[in-house]
Amino acid sequence: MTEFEPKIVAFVCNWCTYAGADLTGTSRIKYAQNVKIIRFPCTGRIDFMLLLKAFGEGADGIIVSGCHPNDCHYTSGNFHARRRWIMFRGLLDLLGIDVRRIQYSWVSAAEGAKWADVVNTTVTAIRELGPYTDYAKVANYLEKEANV
Amino acid sequence: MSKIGVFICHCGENISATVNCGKVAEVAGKLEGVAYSTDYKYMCSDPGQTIIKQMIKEKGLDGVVVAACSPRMHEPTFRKACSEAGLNPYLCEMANLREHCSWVHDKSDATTQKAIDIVRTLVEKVKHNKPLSTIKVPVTKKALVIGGGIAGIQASLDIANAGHQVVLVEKEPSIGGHMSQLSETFPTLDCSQCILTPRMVEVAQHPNITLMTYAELEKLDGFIGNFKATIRKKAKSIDEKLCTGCGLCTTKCPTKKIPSEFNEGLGFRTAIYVPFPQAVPNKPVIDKLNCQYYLKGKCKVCEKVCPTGAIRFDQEDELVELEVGAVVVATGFNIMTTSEFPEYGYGKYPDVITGLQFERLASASGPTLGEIRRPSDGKIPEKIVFIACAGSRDPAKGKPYCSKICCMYTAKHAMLYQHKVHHGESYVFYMDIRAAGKNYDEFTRRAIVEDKVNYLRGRVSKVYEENGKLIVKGVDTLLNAKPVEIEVDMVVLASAGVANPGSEELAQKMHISYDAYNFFSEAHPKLKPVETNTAGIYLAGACQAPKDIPETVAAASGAAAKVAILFSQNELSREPVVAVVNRSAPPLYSTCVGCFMCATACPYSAIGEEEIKDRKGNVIKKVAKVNPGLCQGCGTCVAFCRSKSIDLDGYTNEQMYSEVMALLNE
Amino acid sequence: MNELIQKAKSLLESDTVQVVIGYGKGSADKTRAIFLTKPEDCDQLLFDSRCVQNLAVYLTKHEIKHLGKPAIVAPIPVLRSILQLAVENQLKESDLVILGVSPESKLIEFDSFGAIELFLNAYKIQIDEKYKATIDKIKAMPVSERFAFWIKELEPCFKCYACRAACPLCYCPKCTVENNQPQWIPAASHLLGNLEWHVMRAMHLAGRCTDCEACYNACPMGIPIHLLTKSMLQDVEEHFGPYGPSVGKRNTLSSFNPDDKESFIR
Amino acid sequence: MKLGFYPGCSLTGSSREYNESILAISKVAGIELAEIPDWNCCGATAAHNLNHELSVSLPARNLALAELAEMEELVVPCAACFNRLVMTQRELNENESLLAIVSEKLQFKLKNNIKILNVIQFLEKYVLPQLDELVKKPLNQDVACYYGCLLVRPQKVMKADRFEDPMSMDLIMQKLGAKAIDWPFKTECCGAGFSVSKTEIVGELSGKIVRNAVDRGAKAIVVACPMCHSNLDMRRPAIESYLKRKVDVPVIYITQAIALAMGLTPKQAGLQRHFVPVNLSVTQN
Amino acid sequence: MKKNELSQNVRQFTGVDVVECYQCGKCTAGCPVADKMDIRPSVIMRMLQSGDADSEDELLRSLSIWLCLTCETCYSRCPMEIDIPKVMDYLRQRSLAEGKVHKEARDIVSFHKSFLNSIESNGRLHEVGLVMDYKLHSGNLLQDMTTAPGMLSRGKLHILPERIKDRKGLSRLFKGQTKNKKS
Repeated sequence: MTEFEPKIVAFVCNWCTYAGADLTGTSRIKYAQNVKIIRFPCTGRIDFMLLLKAFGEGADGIIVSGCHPNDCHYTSGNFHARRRWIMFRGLLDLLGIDVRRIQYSWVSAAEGAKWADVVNTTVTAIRELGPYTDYAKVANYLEKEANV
Repeated sequence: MSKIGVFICHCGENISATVNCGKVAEVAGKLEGVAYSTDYKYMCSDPGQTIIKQMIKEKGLDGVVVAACSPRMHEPTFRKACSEAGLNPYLCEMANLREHCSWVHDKSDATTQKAIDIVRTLVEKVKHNKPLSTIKVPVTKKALVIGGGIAGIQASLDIANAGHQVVLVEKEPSIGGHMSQLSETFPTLDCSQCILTPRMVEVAQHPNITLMTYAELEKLDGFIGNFKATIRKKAKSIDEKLCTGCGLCTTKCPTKKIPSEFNEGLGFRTAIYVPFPQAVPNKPVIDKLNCQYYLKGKCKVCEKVCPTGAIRFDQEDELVELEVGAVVVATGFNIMTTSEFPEYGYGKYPDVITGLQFERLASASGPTLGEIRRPSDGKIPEKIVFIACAGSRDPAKGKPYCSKICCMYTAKHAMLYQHKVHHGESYVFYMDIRAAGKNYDEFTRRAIVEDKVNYLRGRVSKVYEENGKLIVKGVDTLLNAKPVEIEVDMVVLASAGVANPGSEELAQKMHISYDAYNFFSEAHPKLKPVETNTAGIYLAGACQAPKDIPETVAAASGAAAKVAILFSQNELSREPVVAVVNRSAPPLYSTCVGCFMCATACPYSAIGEEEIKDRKGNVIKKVAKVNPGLCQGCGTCVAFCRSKSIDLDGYTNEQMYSEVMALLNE
Repeated sequence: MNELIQKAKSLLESDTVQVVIGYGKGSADKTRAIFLTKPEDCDQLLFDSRCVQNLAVYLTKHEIKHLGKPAIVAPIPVLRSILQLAVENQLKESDLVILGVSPESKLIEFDSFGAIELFLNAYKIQIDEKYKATIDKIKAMPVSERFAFWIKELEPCFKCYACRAACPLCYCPKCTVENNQPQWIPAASHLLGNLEWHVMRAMHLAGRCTDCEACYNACPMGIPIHLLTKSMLQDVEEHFGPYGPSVGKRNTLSSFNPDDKESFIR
Repeated sequence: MKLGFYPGCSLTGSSREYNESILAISKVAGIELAEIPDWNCCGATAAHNLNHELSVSLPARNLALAELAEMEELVVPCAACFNRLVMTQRELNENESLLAIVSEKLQFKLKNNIKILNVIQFLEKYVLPQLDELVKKPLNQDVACYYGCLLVRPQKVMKADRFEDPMSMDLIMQKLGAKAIDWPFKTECCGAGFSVSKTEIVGELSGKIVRNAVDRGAKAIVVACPMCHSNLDMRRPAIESYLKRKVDVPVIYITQAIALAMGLTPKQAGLQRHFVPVNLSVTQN
Repeated sequence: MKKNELSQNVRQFTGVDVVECYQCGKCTAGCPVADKMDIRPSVIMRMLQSGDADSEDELLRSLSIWLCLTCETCYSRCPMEIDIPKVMDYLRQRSLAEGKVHKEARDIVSFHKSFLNSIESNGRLHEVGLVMDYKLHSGNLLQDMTTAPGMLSRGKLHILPERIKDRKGLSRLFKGQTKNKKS
């Protein structure tokens, strides 16, 4: 039996985590292939609807990562993002959308190793949780209807 | 139907060693809207770029994806190539196959598949890219320097000597900063004031420098090349044009017992005062908080004695608006006070003093005219202890960092003490001697070998007073951790260098970042040491971290050079990544409903109001409007907008949405 | 009651306002919103415990704005909405006359938003214990079960958008659901689309909702969507301190505190 | 007003006068102290020296009993007991597995949220506000307030203000009309649990404290800890042999000082139980 | 013992990572009994850092760990906020478990044991019983003969112990100890 390979989307900011992930590359630190990055200028730019859309399109897990507090390239985008995440997480949790499938992190441009670790631990965690069938069922309902 | 070209780079073997580039190119070629796809050994090389340029022309490409290294590396390269071939550079995106794929995974099908996924995602993004043009902004060739210590003085002189106008703002009545308080400087032991005062005078006399003392930054708006600074000139209660600086008022002022800031509380000053004799400008100010007239409405002695009638009790603070193109922040540092050390008596023992206080005792212009006398009774201390790392390298006190200058100045203090009190005994409790610098280690060795300063490795646990003596409970860790108790006359704390009070608010006013200790943060710890994250604002000196004089001066000159480089251009180009509020057909005109949540969230105050009018000129509604000059392109506003009325060029909703869709749909 | 009718009359007579928005008799035993433009009609005004509709919703409606300057009968939930609308630059003090109604059914006139805020200080938003218990019960379910519970609850939604129409804070002239570039929310009603719509609606109300329950009251299918906003109100209070609209203060989500605490970011 | 009360072993034996005086002044101030039913020893130094689990489970039993008796605040006059109870509370809050073990042994699920007050906190909160009225005979003396270790350390847990130079007792003593001298030994260690096993160390450490107080003119040393008291008072021979001089400065509990100032008799304050005779001059009025 | 055995156990049972100590010596400088110790607190930290088996053995056999009064001065002033008293508690328990108690410390241990015995049988401390028990175990029969009569006459000693009622509940606490053993 082949191991379940989760699909994970990473929403990261350009200045810290994207650069940190670049450093992971430059340092040749290996990590799992499951995570694919989408570059945003800042975590403040990340629309919560995009996260929801990712689950709708079949993501099993999501990473959201940006600059540490006080390190934001734009001084406060990450602070705004943090508030939004706090509220969003609470709402998703109430709705039974599995918040364990969204890993938030601060990874700076200097934390190449941390990025690899965030990716690997997230992949392991999602692998343990298995495919997000609960959500997929709801999402596929749409396809079923479209096929009729 | 788009015509997108996809160019896969092998990066020598950096990518092709683990990713099957041919396969990626093959799959990419079949993607909807891709008109051309190829792979090549070095895309960034001349022949590589030529392929891209040729194909743009040959195939009439309307979008380009270069799948190579990180865009942080070569995005400008490839965008320039596209632009040379006549394609708008912002129709070119990079897929990061090297740092985010080939270098972090082993060779496998999964790695190649990931590369394909990344390319597909960027192809979908490019389909929604719009041609953008760089934003040009003019440069105001005048600099604002905040802080008139040695850093601000040096930066001002350098910028002024490069031929540019400088406004130097200092919050105290005189420029000079901490350096003017120092006795002698390490490692040469030359007199601090002797080398500093000529520079201070030069500042005052320089035709390109406008000096504003007793003034502070109130507000800073704008952006690189185009800042608008508001300066609060505090009321000096003096007409500076009339005042000749004769000093008669300061000798006659009846309020004489105000602890002198310049002398670190070890001497007194009057309510109308010049901080020190060599002050620049050498004209007094009235300290309103201590002046009898302001407190009780009676006195006016200064007014009576002033020969030129320069006293102005009714003077008020003045707000001055300046347009400047660059800002140099040189606000310096402070040190922890003795009251912050519970174990050393919370500041209640007068003979436990800080290093800066010792400087005043050792200074020829100080309260004891350079004789080392202890504050409590004026006696010459026969035995003295210096405690290094007082507060520094002390996470429990919130300062885990090394203050860098204390090892050197403590050695200097001990030396000065031995030079002035020949029969005296001095002890230095230290943890490590950090004397990295030209002639620095030789200097500390000299203190130990020639001046017979007793260095003990260990921290002091407690200092208390007993019968007019201070008992110092320390340890000699090099002697099997032997407890050491020394009875001395005076204790000097080499207390930690800390950020100035108020630096947090100042940083927020200027939108620059600061670290956990409120020191201002540089844009890059190695390669951008004098830049901040906000373009056009530079750092000089100890406002960034504790620094000694040579380092401060070097940083100041560095910041000045950055300003001069900026001022060498008449216009600046900026990435067109800015937010835009949408427009739609009447009756909506814009879907923006004017809640202005975006404006409250904007870190740059870049969002203002715009009135939308009908043909007759009636205001239909107020909507948000982005000032593209101020907007830095973070996009925080976009995520806030409930009606999706504001969008970010370069990272639009459509672009980001398509990326998510493409990434997950093989 | 008389007091209110007299006041409304005089406002219309003096042409201080051109329309009075209030409660009147509806079908059966219900009350409904009425819009009075003539002084003599003011006798239709009534106020009692049945008047739960949030009239503030009309303040931003185009049709009502056309009638001229309004006076509005405003019990506490309406006052809260007015204040929130003011925070969001949707109302100016000079735009309307507020006929506040205290819990004792007394007429209170407010000459400024500040005065409303002061008055509301005594009536902080409080989530009813029974709702808290329901929310706790839902939260106690295993995650899968919770998800199934909500999917089932949301299934009957047929996207009539009555919740949106009833909410005084859903005043965007063009809602995101009507946006098709990109199409954030599918137009058809189906499980995923319903879920996405309600997540978005709740998130858009995060830190803004004043807990009037108009959305729930309006829902023809009785979906307990107010639990979402109530739970978020609890979250706001837990993470960012006591909540309530305040003039001159930013919305919870367009402000931040560098020391905001969370436990899930690594 | 009724507060939970944990006397601890010392207060039933060698420090009876501490118990007597705190009860006496509480009565005057109209405060009822309700003893935890069937309380046990906190384990003191012995337990945390030899057996970590006991050092937590013994105090935890008392916390459990207090919770059972629905006490919200618990007054613990003995500084050593106070320290053990607070440290236990903290450790159980931080260490879930230990909490589980202890709860099982106690057969009681601890909420662990009782507010524990030491004698100074108790006095500040409940007695100080009435002190102006209750002081009948101001003490007209120079005294040295001695805090010792356990009330102020570890600073991270006790969160005392000015932990190197605390002032709370000094302020109470000033309210009683005494002059609290400034001295540097307020929080030095007296030798604590070595009272019996290493008496000579107690003689030295306590000796330095007593000497400093006396040399700075203190006519009495005021304490809030039975261990400090017994070391400074009962171990006076050891102290004198270390100092090689006779010192007759009395050592009194802060509660005794308050009792005297309230006009209670020396006997009500339990002064007769001291080794070093107490002869405090009280202004008569 | 293996290298670093003791320091790893210290970390496991106390949460203290001795590596954090940078040997400034402030603990020793403030310790009221440092001058009587055979190994001073900062050196103890250094020995734990070294991980050297001989040093670790020497540590468990030292007098210092028994002289520590838990006055918490070191912890309160430690710039790295290292809980040295907690480390001392652990070292004492290990020393006792491994039978390495320093001979001059035996009276201290006897005292503590007598103390716990007294609690185990009565639930509360019985001072007379404690002193008698201690004297029997330590052999210091004549110690403190001078203070006892004084205490009696001042009403400070009870001849009979006070006992708590729930002795069963109490004995549960003493049974089935999870000891801080080597891992």
